[in-house]
Amino acid sequence: MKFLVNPSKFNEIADYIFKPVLILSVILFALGLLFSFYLSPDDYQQGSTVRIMYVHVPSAWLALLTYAVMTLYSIAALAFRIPFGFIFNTAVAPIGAVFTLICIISGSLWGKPMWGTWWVWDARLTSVAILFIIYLIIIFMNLSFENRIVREKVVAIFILVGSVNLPIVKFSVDWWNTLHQPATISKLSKPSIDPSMLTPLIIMTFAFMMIGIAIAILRIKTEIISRKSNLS
Amino acid sequence: MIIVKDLSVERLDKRIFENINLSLASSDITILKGNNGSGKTTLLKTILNIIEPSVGSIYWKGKLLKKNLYDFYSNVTYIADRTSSLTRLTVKDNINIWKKIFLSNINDSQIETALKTLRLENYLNQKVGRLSLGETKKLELLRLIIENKKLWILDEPLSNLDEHSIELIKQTFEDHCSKDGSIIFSSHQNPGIYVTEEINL
Amino acid sequence: MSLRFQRLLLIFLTLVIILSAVLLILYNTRENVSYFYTPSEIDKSDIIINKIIRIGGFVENNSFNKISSSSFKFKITDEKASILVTFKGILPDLFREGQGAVIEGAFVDKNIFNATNVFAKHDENYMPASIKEDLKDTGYWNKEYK
Amino acid sequence: MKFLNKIIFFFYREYKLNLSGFQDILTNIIFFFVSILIFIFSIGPDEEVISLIGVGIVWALLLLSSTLSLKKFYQDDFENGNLLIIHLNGFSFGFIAILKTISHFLFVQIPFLLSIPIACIILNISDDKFFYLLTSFSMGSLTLSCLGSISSSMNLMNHRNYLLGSVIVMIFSVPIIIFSIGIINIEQNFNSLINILFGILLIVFAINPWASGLCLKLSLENN
Repeated sequence: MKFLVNPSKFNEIADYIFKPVLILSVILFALGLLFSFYLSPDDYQQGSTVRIMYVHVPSAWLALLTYAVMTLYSIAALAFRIPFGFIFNTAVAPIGAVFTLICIISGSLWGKPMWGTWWVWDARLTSVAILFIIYLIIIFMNLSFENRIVREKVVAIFILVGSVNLPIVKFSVDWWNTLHQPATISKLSKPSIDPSMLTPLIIMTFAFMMIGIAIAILRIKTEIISRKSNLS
Repeated sequence: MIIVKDLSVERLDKRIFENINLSLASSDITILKGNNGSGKTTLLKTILNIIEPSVGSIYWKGKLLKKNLYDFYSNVTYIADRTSSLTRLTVKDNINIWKKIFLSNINDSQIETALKTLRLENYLNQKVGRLSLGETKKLELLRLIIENKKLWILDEPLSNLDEHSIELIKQTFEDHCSKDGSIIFSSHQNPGIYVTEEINL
Repeated sequence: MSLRFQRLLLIFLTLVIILSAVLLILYNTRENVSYFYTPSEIDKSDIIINKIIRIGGFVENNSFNKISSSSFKFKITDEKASILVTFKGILPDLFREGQGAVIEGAFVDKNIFNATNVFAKHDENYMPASIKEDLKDTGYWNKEYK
Repeated sequence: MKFLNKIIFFFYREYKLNLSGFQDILTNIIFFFVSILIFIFSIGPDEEVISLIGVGIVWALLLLSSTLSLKKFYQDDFENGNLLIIHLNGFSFGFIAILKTISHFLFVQIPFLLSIPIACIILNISDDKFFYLLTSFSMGSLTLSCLGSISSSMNLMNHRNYLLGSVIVMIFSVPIIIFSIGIINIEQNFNSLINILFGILLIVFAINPWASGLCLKLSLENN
């Protein structure tokens, strides 16, 4: 587990697993697309528009997952003085932003046929929009401080303050009976989704995750190298 | 009073200064010498517990500085190289604010005499922004008298002061030491003040 | 009071404040901050004419009739009360009887609600169309199955 | 007893600082009223529409005007070293953050609170709505001050892109605006909404000293 914390260890593991992860993600994507377009049935209500779900739901999960991991790394970096947390934050913020963007675009594409509008100011949608803007602010902050130490720590503090929005996104559907439907797959109850639709969803989620990890590895390595070289 | 044991501070993996040792008893004066950017201000800030030293520790009255920070702060006056008085207000307002904030029990006559000696008495109702650099510096140093704490930490107190004022500062330093206070100050010229210890950065 | 004790006291105080605030919010959101009213919540007495509100519920079965190509009349119910709704415009393709829907508009008079737009509310069940056919053949399928 | 005096005299200094620059507070209020006029001219004078969206205009402009004075929080004291002197005077950084937030509330938000009645007359907002607006803003303004303190302490060392501070305040104030407008528009039991707004105020007020304090300490360290 050392590689999660120590940059040099991370480099070793990263070189070792980068190729397989990339290949795996390509395979998973191919499989996922195949499943979601041909092998999975139409929904009894929505017909084929449900297939957008196979992009919308994984990107939503991963957007929240990346933010949660960034929060953990910020806590580790600030409380336990692990510098790798700062490296992780600066490297992974854009990836989270892209996932949130995919989630918002696919969501509104799905909303038009299903709900009748592109966008409705609904609890879940507003909180996801706020999450996207928080990601943007994190990226802008990384660009606008000259002093590296201040930049890292202020970004970490901002991530912690912004993490208040995370539970709001997660539970916004249950708190306010909003237009967005409640969680389909909650670990506790039996998921109210048919297995034949669940498999492409799971495959696509892992495909997204693999691509995210591959890009994250690249960005983290460049960040480590840039820190060693210019000690800005 | 203050004992500093082989202190060193690193900033962005660049060592600013290393194993500095200093022991300051009451009625001592220490001068930090070194050209610009050699870490004088950083050392002063480390002593003030603002900057975390990477190696070494500082003791105040025998105990670790971090432990009795409150007591340390109630006995120290810090004057930075920048003018900390509020430039939009008049000299009188500034002095008034300082008197109130530091709960100093100094009466007006003492301030009058101090202003006279510093030749600032006829600028009382002028805005600090209009004073010259030297005059604002003297106004800063007036705060030493208002707070009258035991330990003085000064950053470049003698910069842009004229001959007369440097003489005056020497005088106040000696008075302060005679009343067994102690002083740490940094300067890039050598002012010819009697100094018990010297640190070259 | 030693410094460490003061620091712990502050941390403890902050956590107590945050915890009570979260409980306060959770308790209140549970209550009634509803994005829309259900038909039973709107009792006939305090209807305010042409004040824009949102009503959510199910489209009552066999209450849906098409007046012209783009104007419809149907009833929104939540098994306790039902409201007659007139609507001009394109209905989302998810909209059908027995389906949840949220409508936005205003009351024209005592019991006719003129909706300006209709959102079909999708519940969280995903089920392939094929299974729906089998269920129908075997008679399990009943009208209320959402 | 000594500590209490120090706090009182801290506010005396803030009072001197803000009241001497009286035109700061006035410019904030003038900005508020001029932007209301601009809204009225752009929307057109008919009473019906304005009274409908009046509350939204007032709240949005109050938010914008309170992000105007972010620079006055710590930036000036930080640059001329007063922040360090106040810290050396015995206040911890978290405590300085609380005092600064309260002083910002007193010297910037209270004038806005007083200017709401006039704004409501201009926008002919009905009386009961005016009362709800007052209650929701009185709580919302302290939350905005806390958010302002957090965002301005984060942006002390950020010389290039200072607008980020107001973006941060605006983003975190979305729930505040949602619930305050909710209070004003829903006539019946709105005390649950007031409780939520109070809950948000508590959370932000509890987070403020830690977040701002840490950022102040950080900025002083790496100045």
